[in-house]
Amino acid sequence: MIVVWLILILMVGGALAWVTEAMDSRLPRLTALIVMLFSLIVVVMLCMNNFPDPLSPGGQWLVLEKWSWIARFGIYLQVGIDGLSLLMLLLTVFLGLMAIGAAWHEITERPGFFYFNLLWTLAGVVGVFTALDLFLFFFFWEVMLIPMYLIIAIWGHENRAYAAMKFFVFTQVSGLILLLAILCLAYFHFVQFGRFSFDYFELHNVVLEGRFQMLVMLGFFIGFATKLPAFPLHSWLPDAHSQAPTAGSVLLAGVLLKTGAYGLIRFAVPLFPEAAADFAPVAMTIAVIGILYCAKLAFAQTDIKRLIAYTSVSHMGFVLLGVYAWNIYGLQGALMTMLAHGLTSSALFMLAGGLQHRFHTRDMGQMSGLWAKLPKMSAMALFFSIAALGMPGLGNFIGEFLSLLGAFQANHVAAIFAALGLIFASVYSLWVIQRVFHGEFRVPGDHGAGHGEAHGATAQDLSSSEMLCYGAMVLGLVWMGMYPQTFLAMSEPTMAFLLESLGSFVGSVVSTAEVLP
Amino acid sequence: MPSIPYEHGLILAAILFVCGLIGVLTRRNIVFILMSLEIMLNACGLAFVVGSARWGHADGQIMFLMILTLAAAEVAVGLGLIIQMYRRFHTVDISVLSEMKG
Amino acid sequence: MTGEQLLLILPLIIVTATSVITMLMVAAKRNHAVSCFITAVGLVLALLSLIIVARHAPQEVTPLLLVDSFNIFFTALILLAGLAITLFSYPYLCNLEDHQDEFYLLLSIATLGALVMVGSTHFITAFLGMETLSVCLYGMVAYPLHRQETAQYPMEASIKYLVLSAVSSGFVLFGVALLYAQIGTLHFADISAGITQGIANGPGSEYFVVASLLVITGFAFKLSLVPFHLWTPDVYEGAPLPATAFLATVGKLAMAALLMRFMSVSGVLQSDAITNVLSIIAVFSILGGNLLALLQANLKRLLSYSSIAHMGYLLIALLTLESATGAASGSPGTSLGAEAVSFYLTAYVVMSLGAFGVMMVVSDSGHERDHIGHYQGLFWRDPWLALVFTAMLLSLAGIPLTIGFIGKFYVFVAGVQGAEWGLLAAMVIGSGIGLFYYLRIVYRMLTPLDHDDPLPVAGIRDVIPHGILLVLLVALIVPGIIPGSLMALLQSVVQSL
Amino acid sequence: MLEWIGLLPAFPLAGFLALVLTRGKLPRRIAGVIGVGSVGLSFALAAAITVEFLGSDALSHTQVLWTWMSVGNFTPGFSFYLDGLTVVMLLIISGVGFLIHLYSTGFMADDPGFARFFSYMNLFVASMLVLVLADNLVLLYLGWEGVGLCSYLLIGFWYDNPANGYAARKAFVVTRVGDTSMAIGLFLLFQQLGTLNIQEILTLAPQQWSEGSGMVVAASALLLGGAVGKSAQLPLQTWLPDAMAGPTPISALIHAATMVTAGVYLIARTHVLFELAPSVQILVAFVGLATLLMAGFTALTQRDIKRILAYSTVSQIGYMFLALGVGAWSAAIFHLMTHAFFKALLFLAAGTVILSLHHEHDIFRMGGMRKKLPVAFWSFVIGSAALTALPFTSGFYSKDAILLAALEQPQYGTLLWLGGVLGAFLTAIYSFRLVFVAFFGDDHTQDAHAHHSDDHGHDDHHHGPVKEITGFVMAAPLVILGILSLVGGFITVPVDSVFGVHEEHHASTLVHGFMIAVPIFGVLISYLLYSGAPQGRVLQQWLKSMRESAFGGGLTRFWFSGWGMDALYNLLFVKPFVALAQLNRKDLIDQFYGLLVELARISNRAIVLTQTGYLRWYAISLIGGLVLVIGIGVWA
Repeated sequence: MIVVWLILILMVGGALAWVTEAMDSRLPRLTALIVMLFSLIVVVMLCMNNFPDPLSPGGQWLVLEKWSWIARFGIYLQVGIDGLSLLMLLLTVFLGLMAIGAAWHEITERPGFFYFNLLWTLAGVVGVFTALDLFLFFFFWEVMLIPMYLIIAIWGHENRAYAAMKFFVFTQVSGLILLLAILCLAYFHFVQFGRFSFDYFELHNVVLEGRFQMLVMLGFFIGFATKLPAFPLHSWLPDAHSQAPTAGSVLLAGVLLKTGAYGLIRFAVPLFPEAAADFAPVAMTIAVIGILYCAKLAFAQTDIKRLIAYTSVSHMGFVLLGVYAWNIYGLQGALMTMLAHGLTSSALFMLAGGLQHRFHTRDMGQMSGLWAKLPKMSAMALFFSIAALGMPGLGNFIGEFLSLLGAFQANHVAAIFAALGLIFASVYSLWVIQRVFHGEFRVPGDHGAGHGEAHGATAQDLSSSEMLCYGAMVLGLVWMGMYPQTFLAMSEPTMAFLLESLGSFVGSVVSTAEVLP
Repeated sequence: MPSIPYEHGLILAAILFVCGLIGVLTRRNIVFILMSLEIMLNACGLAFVVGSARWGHADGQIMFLMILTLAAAEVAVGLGLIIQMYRRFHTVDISVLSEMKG
Repeated sequence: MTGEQLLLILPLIIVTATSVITMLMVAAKRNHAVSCFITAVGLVLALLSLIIVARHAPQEVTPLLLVDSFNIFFTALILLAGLAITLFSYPYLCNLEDHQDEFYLLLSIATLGALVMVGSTHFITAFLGMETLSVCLYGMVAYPLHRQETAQYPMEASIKYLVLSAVSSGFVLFGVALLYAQIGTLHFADISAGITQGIANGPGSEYFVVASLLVITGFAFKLSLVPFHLWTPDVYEGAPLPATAFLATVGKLAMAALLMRFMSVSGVLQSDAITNVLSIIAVFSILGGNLLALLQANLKRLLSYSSIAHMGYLLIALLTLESATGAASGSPGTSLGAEAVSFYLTAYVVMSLGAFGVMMVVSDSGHERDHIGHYQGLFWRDPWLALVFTAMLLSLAGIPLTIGFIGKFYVFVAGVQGAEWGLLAAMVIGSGIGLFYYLRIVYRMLTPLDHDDPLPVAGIRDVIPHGILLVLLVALIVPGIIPGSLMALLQSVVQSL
Repeated sequence: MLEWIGLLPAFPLAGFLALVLTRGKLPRRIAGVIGVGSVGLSFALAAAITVEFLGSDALSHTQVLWTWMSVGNFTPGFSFYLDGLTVVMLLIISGVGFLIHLYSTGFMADDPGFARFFSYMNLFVASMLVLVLADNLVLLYLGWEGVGLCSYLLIGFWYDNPANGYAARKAFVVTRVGDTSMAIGLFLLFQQLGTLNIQEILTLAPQQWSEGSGMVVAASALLLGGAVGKSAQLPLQTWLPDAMAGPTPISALIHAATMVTAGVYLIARTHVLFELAPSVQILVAFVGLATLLMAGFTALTQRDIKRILAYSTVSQIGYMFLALGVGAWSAAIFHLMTHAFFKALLFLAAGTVILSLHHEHDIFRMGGMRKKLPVAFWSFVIGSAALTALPFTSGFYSKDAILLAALEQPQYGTLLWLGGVLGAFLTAIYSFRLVFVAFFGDDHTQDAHAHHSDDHGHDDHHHGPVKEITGFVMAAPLVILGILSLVGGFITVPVDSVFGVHEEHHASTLVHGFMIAVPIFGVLISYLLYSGAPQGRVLQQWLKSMRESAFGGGLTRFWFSGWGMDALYNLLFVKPFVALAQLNRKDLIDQFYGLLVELARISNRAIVLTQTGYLRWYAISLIGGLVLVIGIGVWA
């Protein structure tokens, strides 16, 4: 029942936030905050009593409930939480709080409706991470879409209509392809077992022959790769990010991208073992192209949010690489990259939002040398850019290292080229620091190159609430970097189940057992 | 008298039907369009009568009666509209009726 | 016609009675409210009578009419739609100086025609119902509006509709005549034996294919499928809103029900030629309908184009009927096609009624608000109406939480079962394009309006239209979330096919 | 005491956190105390640990702090490993580090970013200690990247001048190239051996691979790539000279004593791999040789005092690589230690000179400073002596050991030895060139103010008489380092237990004599050329004519620009990448989707044309549609 309670809390909270707007314009964000804190406590409690000791991973399924929904098609309200989805829930709830923190000062007109959309998106995402019935999964997959569209369309920046529309159409069309693939699977279950079923476990034993299995798997892959976003389907992300309000970007980058990766790990590969095996080299090539191509693009951008968006695509390339390496290292690497990238990209977007809030522009060309006037913000920007380029001791490194390690076992060439991505990552991350925070102090609006006091004086450094958010994220990243075992232990049983359910078929994995004497 | 093979009847009906169609297409005057519509419906009636003659039941003829009543109803409403059109546009040319497009 | 058979056609009798009483009342003393009230009461009584009819259920009333669960369900749907439109049109016609009562007269007779069509298993009743509905629609479409610049629109639309509809009736009649000449019967069930035998044996089959195509073309015209769709936007735009709503919902619903019965009973789908033709028509309808609507600013024309696309989706489900009757009936897989069609039809009626309902509430006969600009900033001017309109549009686009999504899901399942990959691909592309213009309207409603454009006072305060909108919204959301019960109902409805 | 190893990096880390969290609000004195104190504490602890470790006959000691990751059989732990080699490195890092921290309290006294400077320095020492103490390659990689980060932060410390920022970024990216190759090496090792624990690798490698097998060559080559990146050897050496943009103490600490030697430490630590791949080992030797010669020649033509020392560092590390290449592991470490002493000394002395002469870097604008800057002068003399390996200085013993070992190398012994001696000769010339030009001859400080001080803003141009700025905190480290440079030769590096072989070199007295004579001869040449002494006039004319001549001028410019490597890389990598990036600013894929939308819009406009509004056209479409349908039905 915990899942239902969590989703209900969020939805009711959202409605409450919308209603309380009439009373007082500051109430909605308070209700949203309380709701999020409460759900954070719920999820943390769930973590505590299920994973007391990080070194001894427990059984796989913590929560598994099933209620009948549409008997005609054998669709059930089947929800379940295991290590992987619990981690994703933790990330979702944590970033929900960060999003509220980011929107604290920024959203002023119609806050009630904003927090309504925010909380409903989160409810949709919680549903996605816990649904085990493919129809229910698709249901939540679409539900989290509409509020996100509204957030971008109403509170976005100058070119929001185009960005919101592009985001919606991309995800919706790929969603339809995903629906088609799900239906094929369900129908073949009917053909082979006499009744429709969308149950995740039952669909495991549907047997599709060669070419058709590849097609259905491709349907799944396209659906999730658009959301990931993988290389050819990524062009909606930069627009959506540069136009979305900060809180929207935090949600979009931190949480919505992870649903794509989660879908790949949970559905796309385990349900179609042979097709995934044949498709693995192609997927890894796509991942590598994604990493390198988007890193190159990131370097060329002047709009700060577009740059961070391209870096997100590049990082998610590592996730795709790790997933399709399909061994324990690749999967755990993909998981850690997802968690760490969630924090890093959200923080960077909050910083970019902060800059835009203060200087009303996202163009990096117009501002430089901010370290002198905004030391705290610059220090934070430095920390998170360094985390983004994969500095060991922080979360991203663990993810990238494990993914590359796993990828190397499966496909040498892809791993080597992906490793080049590390170099590009350092190039564009430090370029941002150089461009915005170093050099003489210059602020948009003042035309003289000297110390423009007009604008600069008014720009005040990070407020205490922002420092709190950033501090929490810094702690999270350091924890993930220094002691990732807490997270790895949680996802261990899930990954083990996924792996032995179809064996690590990919590539020439030298099983190290016989090497050791 | 030797019975006429029903195929000939059908062919006649078909020819009549096509004449009606061409009438609808070529005519500019709305009244003539209504007349060609009448021709088309009567052609169908003829086909039905030929059919009933061939099979020997009355269905075809009853159908023909139905068609007659229907054609009458349509023409009545059509003429009503034409009067209103004439009162407004003082012409019966259908090219006047083309405000709505795109 | 025993007493019991009379009981079976009770709804038809009641609706006829209401139209006669309305006529008498009009002759005595014109009163807009009274005629509207009588029509509404008549429709409600017809609805209630369905309960009695349901008890005697599957029984043939003369070879012309068959009263089974299929007939009862669609009769109920038509009556509900008619009732909703009647109640919507009351505030709409309030300030029309001209005679308002005739509108309700036309509406009740048109509903009668639709009921006959739904129940018919014989060409004569089918044809009779079709023509009654069409002739009444000519009247309703031509109903005079008094806005100066568009005063002649209704008349133009009606003439266009009359001429083209007459031509299509001609096609149907000629097709039926050819079939009758060859098979000798007009009864749907018997025709199937003739057609299957005729289509099967090689050389002679062209004759039957041509005849069937003639009939299907006539039906396709009424459902505004692509090659025959050109009349739809002009008639939708020209006609007053209640007439457009009636045409879009009841007109299409009755025609689709008739087509479904004809196809599933007559086995016309056996021949590949006809299924190929219908597939091509479906693909073109979906793509054509969506593309036409892409940049359309006039909401009525936009909804007409979107109805073309929706009929295309419907055709995909219709095409899977054949595979349904083929397999042994009874197992869940077989009646999927028919279920998909009836569910999609229900969803389509609810969505269209909702969308047109909102437009009717916002505008009145004097000033019709059908341009997208009128709806700018509706979210912030009247959140309730904006919410309903957005829900309807999202449902038309096929977004979850709505009946539209479940309808599209049903068509997807039917499509997958019939393995029509090309059609499903067209459907995905069509839905993709469809998102653009539905979302454009939603976005337009979100952008705040700088100058103030007050909504008409008359329509807003009336409780009834808002009540109906609430009912429609519930009918949209509830089956969207818990479609189980509706699906079970439709399963029983379709068994009798 | 051994179990407190974990505290070694903890002290500087605590120092770093203390300084960062107070965000520079601490008064200067307390910040200084924290900064220096934390390194001092870890030095004291290191000394104590060394005493206890050398006392006990244990060969090594492992201390596990916590399990870092456990994924499949990849289970690196946060655990430290202590043996002879680590002890030496510990002492160097914390010892020399402490002295440099002490010195920089004086050097950075008036700098606004005082606390920030010491926080970065403490973080650097902490990561260097982690690098050295790590028992598995992943933890080593953590330290490895940590020091790279700190070098970036410190080079770009004076951030308001974009040139410093560019130099810092260049340093980080070039070392990152090396790090990536090392990372790939790690993946290969893990895939082949199933573990990244260093000791296990050293035991498994000989069993798994035969000598010279493909895998071991690849692994060691990749590790060499990492080492070359970090220790600024060919081909990745372009970043070190530009790294002089940072404050001088960091040049001393990072770019002389500790970080640049990390590469040497890595190769020494994984020596078994290199022994298994002789071809790569020879490659190491030749990389060392080429670098030491290239750097030697370049240093000859440099004018900036810090760049001369930078190129000399590159050259001396070339010697260490040479030693590693010929298998003289302990000689390499010995030279590493002595080099740390005298190079730190030289850099700190240079710092004093720069500070006293108001950030003057060009040695030709100094001259005659031996009276005015006595401490700096004597430090430079001792340092240069040790650098050129004059007899009885520490440099003599370490470089001598390397050259002798190089001689005994079976295939290329003589070639390597000759190169090494030529290098020693060059070292002698350029190091004493610096001393003579800067401290002897007449005073050029007051020449026309064309001097370009590329240093940070506040260079106050008061031209008072030159007064040596050196308090106790700056002089003491110089004195101690001076003593160590002289006496260092007698410290024996306890690394034999680590490398298992005790190298004994004995060569003919002729060779010994020759090797002693070469540096002295070099100093003589340098004296004649650069001190302006009358005897050397013939040579000075020859040098002046050489420099004016076309070939000579071209050669000096070629050498001055670091053999054109910088320009080459710029041409090969930087320009194409920037051009490629600018070429496709608007994402190509984005345009493709834009195309689709445009296509839909055009088809909409086309189809809407069919809605002409004319009744006749509609009737034609109706009948045309019918004909089409029947056509398809009958024929298709």
